[in-house]
Amino acid sequence: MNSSVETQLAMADDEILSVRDLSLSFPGYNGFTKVVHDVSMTVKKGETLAIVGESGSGKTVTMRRVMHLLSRVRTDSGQILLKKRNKVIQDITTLSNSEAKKIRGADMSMIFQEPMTSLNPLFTIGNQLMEAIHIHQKISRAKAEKKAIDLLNIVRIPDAKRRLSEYPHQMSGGMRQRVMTAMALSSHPQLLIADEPTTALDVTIQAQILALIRSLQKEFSMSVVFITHDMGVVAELADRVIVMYQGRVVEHNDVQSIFSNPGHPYTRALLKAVPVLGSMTGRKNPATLAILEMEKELSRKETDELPAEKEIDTADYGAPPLLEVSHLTTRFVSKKSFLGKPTHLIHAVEDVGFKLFPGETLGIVGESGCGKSTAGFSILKLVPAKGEVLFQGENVMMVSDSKLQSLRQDIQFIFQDPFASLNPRQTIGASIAEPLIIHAIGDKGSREKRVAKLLERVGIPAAHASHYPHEFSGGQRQRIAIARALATNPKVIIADEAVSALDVSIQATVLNLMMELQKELNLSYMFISHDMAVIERVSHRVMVMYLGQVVETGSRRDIFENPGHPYTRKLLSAIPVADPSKRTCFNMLTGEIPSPVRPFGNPPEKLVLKEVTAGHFVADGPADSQADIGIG
Amino acid sequence: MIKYFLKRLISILPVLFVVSILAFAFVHLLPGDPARMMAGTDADEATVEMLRKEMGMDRPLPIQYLTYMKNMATGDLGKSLRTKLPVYDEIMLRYWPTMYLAITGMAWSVVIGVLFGAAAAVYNGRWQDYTAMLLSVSGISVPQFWLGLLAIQLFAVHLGWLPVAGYTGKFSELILPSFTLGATVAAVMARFTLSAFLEVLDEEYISTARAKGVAEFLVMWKHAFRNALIPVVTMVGLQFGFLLGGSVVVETVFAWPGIGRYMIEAVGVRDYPVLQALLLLYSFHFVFINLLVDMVYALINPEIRYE
Amino acid sequence: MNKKIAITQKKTPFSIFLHKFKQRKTAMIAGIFIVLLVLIAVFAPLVAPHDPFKVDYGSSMMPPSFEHPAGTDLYGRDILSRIIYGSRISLAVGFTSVFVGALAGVTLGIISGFFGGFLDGLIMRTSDVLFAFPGILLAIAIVAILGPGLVNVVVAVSLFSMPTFARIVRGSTLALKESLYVRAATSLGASKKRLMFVHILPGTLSSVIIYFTMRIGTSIITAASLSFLGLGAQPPTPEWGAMLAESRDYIGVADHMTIFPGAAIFLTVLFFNLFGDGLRAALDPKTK
Amino acid sequence: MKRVILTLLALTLLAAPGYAGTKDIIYASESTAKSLDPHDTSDTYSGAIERAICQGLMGFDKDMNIIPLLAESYTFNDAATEFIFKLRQGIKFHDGTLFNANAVKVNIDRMMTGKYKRSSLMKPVESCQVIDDYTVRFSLKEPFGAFVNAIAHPGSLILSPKSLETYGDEVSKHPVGTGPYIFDEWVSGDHVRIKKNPDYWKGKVNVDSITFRPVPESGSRLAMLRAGQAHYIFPMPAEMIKVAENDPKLDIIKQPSIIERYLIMNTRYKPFADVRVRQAVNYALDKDSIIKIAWGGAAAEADSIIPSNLQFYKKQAAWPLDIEKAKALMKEAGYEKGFEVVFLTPNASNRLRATEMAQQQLAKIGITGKIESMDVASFYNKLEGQKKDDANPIPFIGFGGWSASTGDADWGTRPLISTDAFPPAMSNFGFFSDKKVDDFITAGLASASPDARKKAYADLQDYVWKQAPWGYLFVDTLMAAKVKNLKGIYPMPDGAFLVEDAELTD
Repeated sequence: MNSSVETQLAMADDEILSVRDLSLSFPGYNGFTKVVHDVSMTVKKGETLAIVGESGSGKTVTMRRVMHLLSRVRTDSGQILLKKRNKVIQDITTLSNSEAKKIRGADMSMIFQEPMTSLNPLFTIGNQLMEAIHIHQKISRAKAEKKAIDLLNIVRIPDAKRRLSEYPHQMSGGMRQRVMTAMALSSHPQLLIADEPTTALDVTIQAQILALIRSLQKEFSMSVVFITHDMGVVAELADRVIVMYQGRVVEHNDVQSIFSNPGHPYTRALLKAVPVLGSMTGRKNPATLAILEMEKELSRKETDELPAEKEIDTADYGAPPLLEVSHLTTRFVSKKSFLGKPTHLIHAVEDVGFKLFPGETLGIVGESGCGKSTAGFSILKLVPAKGEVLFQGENVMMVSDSKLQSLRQDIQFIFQDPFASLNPRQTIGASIAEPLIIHAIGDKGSREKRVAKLLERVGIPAAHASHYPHEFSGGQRQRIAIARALATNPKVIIADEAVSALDVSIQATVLNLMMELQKELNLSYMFISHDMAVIERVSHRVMVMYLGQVVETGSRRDIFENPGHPYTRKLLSAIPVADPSKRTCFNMLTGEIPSPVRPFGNPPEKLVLKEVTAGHFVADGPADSQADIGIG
Repeated sequence: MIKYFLKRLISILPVLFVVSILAFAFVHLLPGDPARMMAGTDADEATVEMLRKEMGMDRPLPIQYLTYMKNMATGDLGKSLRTKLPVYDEIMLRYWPTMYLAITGMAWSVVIGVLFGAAAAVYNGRWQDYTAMLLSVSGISVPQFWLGLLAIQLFAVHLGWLPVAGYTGKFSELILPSFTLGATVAAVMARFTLSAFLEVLDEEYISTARAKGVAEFLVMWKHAFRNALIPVVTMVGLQFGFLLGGSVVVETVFAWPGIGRYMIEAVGVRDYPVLQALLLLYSFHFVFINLLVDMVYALINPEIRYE
Repeated sequence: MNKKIAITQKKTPFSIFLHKFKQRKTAMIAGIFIVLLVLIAVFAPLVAPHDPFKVDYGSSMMPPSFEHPAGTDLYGRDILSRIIYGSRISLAVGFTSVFVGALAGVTLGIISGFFGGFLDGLIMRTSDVLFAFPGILLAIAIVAILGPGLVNVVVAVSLFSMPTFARIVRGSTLALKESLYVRAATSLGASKKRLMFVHILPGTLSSVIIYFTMRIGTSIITAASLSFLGLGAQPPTPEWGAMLAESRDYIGVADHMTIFPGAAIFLTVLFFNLFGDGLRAALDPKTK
Repeated sequence: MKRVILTLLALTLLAAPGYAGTKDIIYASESTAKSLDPHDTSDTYSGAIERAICQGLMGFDKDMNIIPLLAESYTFNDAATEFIFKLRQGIKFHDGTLFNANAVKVNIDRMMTGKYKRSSLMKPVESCQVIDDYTVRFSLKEPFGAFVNAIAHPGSLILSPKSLETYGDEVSKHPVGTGPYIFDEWVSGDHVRIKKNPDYWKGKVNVDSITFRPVPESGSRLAMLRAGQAHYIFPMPAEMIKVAENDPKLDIIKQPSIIERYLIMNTRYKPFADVRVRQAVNYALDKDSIIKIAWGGAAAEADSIIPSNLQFYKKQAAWPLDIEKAKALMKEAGYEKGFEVVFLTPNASNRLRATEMAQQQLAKIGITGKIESMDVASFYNKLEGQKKDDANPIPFIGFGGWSASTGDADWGTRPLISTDAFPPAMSNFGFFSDKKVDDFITAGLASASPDARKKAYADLQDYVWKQAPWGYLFVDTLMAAKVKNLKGIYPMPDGAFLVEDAELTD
């Protein structure tokens, strides 16, 4: 950099970071592809700036560039100015790697999304913390250790001294994220960049981490840049918001204005697409979301009307249940003794029973390890299970293999990860035709026609049948998966976290598609999700699971408007609300999610469900009483 | 942890059992009558028959196997048909030269391989990467006997720096053959290290370390290298077997008084007890070294250590 | 970036592979060399300047000349022509033995990984046993039993290629068995056969192909080593290893007899390895 | 001055570690010592080392002439059934035991148990009797004119009776004899070292020790000699003779041997039963080229069924290379179109080369076929495994070689072409059977009188040469190489060597 640029290094007094017209390119197939276009933003002292956008919007890339953590990226233009603690203004784009390392950790710190992989598995927590301390502070070992303990106390890790000698794999995800935070705080940085630090965590743990960051920011008067795709988190934390879309900043405003008066169509679409907890209060049936697809929204005129919400009133409680599950139990061997005898079992599903009526959506909700997905798999014997599953009066658990195969025509799955649930080596046409081939339905010609029809129905041009999954976006793939699930005209669809991996705007359109299809084809859904807001939006009835057991079940209104079990209440209170005027106090939430692994021959205490009102069952006793018997 | 070791130890027993049967079967499938070999070409049929009886070779094979295993348990591997000396003594004479060769070869390959692989990873995409990888691919591609012959011509005959062949206990004699032996494995190690290293460099904890402000040198050698080494350790065990096998060729080229050459000789004269013992020795080594490696692996990997 | 924009150009997995592969220059060169080598092998009678079996004691061990670019061997045969004809053998031995080994290994590996349990234990312990005998020893033992000759070399080399293939395929089968798309196919009611052959097998093939290519190189070297130890191809077969073994007595007297066949082995194996490296990079979804 | 000498000394030590200062010779050879028990040794190399440690009643000089060693003289009866040896007096074994008639008897009795590889040498012996302390008598079961050769054979060396008592069969690791060198060390699979016998009965031994080191790879062997890590190598790889010739530090030693090389034709295979086909083979073989190319020139064309160094050898007219005549003979025998055979050979490189050349040459008269090379054990196993009355005899041409280690015409013919020698008894692998030949062989042994024997073998050689049981090839010329300042190590015609007179000049 020449000196003429040096002279322009000026920043407002209250700014500590200023990104100016930053453009970045990544090397790709055909030379470099621009991924960040003329991005500008500032971070002021002591404020929380949220950067929102969906995957690929350039939010992470920009902040990693700020941290000087990208090796292959090319900086096409722009400046990244940082006001260091000694008030010297530094342009980070001109720094070499070794110069950058002096700034990292000291002036800026970063925490990452994946708590499971962001700590080095070979070194103890203490070692890694003390390394961070020693880099920037020349103090004795004993002092550093003391400081490390202090830091662990600050991030509220109990029994801090003992934890120092533990390895990352001995800790839960939430604990690791606390350790990461402690590490980032070790040298009291002015700026903490948090890159989706809670996305991989369960809601109750997310709430704890959000609360922690909120309080630490006050305590240390740091500036925080919070990267997220979750409007709820934005509303809970941010002072100001930057919305990024396709590598560009499309909107920049304070948090109140963003929510009350979104300026850019993308922001508007984003806000509409988010299912907001409580928005269904007082309504009997689920309904579609009033949104347009993103592209349409971007070109929508202010005067155009929004599509109306469609009510899904298909549930028929007069008919006999399609699916009747009782005493469903699934246990896996977790550890074996020396001689191969199991010593520890994972009690994934314990004595679960429920009914599914024609045209109904049963929402199953709970945190990781609660057994909601396993329950879904167990119904079709995709995992070994015991109990009784009556499908139209026939016990799935007892039927022959060939009968089971044909039953699978009537019960279909949609999985969480649309990137993994389609065979990457088959064209999507072949994937959709697969159930038809398996069950020998029709001939080649009729199958092709059916595939075309299904594709059109889920909104993908039939001509794309010969393309491969990698050529589609996540949302498109989930539509393809839905098309496949519909191929055999099933009666029940088990949707296992079907929209969790999708960006919010896409998630909304897929949800709408599913609900519309339910209405059209009179489908029954078992809708498995960890997201209370989504469950509220789509379900007729809801079942809450905790450590393999049902703690509460009832109509959607029972669960959301009158939660009976403390765990249900805890879940509801942990959800960030996408409304900055209603910030939640998360501090009531403590504790870890216990593990469903138990010593052999020591099954968990059976919860007894009591009917409090008609159809609303609540388990006796607080679920948390079990926390202390979980074995980690 | 101890349970883990015990478990591994027990899991190799069936392998050893099958290996011993296979070794026994192999040897007895070889064409050529050991009794005749022992008696000499001009002995008459009666002598041969007598010898056959004396060696217990007239009995059914399963009985011979059981007898053999029983004797082996007491440390008796039988007597060489050729020298009539205990096979155990004969093998011990040649055992250490081969082990020196294999261990030194391993040392070469670990040092060269890991350094090259790490360098290629650190300088990923630059000329250092390409040079290191081209060299290591060459290492895999060159036949050992050719490399050995060329190395002798260059270093021993033309330059006269190192001894040509043979082993009398001097370290200088170990250099050429062990290098020849280790070259292929070095190449394998280099590639393996490279991919392990690159994989580690993609991990989030590397970003974490950088974000903390750890110097690049330490990021590479403390955080990345040690993690990359974990899978490389398992490679050492697998490759050790290859080294032992490769010693057959290298020992022939370098007139090395080891068990590889002994093996070829024993095949040549159908020295059953020796062959059998050698096959067992080779395979037992392989199995035990892999067991050892597993244990080292468990020791350096806290996820297993703290099970 | 997500590709949300309508697809204009169709990209099959193969076209992506080709694109990535073309970016590796060394692999491209290696690929061209291998194609060339295969052509040379196929059209050996047209390419070879002389009859590889024609002896002329009068011109024994002539150094390279215009007439004989790689010189002549002991019996006055043209070494270049022998190397050209030898490419047929080395390629055939390398390819066949690896192919047989791969076929058996892939079958066993997929059975082992898919069904698990006792069968898995049996197959994996057997492959442990095969692993436990160093390859060349196994080959020596087998050739000693069956007698020398190319066919038996192929048998021996196949046998010890097999366990590695079995392991590789078992590993990816285990991973794929747990993959969501296989689970999805199961939930659709796909039979075991269909799961194994339509969904799992193609998924294992990329690692099989990579190892296959590299293994060809190893097999060529092993076959040559066996010839070197006198257990391989029989004269007058122009196998490269046998040519080398034959020439080693003349190092310092007629170096060209060692250098040319040695270089032929080295280059062929080198290019197979470089090609394999390229394949690895191109088939690895992580590389761009 | 003293300092300079010391420095020089040190430098020499550094330059040539191991043998400067003391006179220690390193003998690098192709083979490995297999046993040091002479009675149980079948290979020439081990036998030669044994001859440096132990001696027999009779022995050979460097030209394979029989000379008395531990015996002063011997007498025999006309029927060749009784041999009396007069022993030399005052000789002691290395362990101090006195050499006498009893020692001889102990050794001969041990051989006669039939348990040892060389027991066959004493097969004709009925008994061995001690007449007095220095006289022993051998009574034979039947006439055996070549018995003295058997006594001179390295298989009949005399070991110290005390060592036999102490070590039993483990004597193979502790040979104790009367020779010029004392056994020092044997690292099995590696080297054997023998050291000077200070009390040798013949007089002074000139070197301190000799180490026999196996170096199987011939290129490495020559390289060791050139690099100063060996003093003597055997065999000198004939292929590299130019390299050695150009090295001023080296001498090359050539020595005609008693090793005859030939192609065995299986006469039980129909075409080879016809003498004309066998003759055609002999006309078609280009012996000159084979010697030059396959054997590196280290051989002389065969000119009788036995090598010229054997007793009672009679020179024959060589078979000229004459393809036309060979073709004519094939036509005459009804094989104008030729036939197929298998070429069997051990996989040693020179044998393989010779076989390959034979294959090339015989193809010209229509005898074609594949080569099957195998390790020596398999090769002999295959040949010995043949049965006399096989319905489908193997149609083979095998590369044969024979070293008549007794130095006698009998051992050069009887085990190879007599009817009694069909495998597995002995080595007539081609099942050649001819009444006349058998008669001549019997006549050769019927008397111990040299004249009678000479006549019988002359007739045999004249007759069998034309019968062509083999494709006659050549007699090896042994080649060794040594450093110039080494003297007194002689290669012997049977591939063994004498090291008694070894001397290292400065």
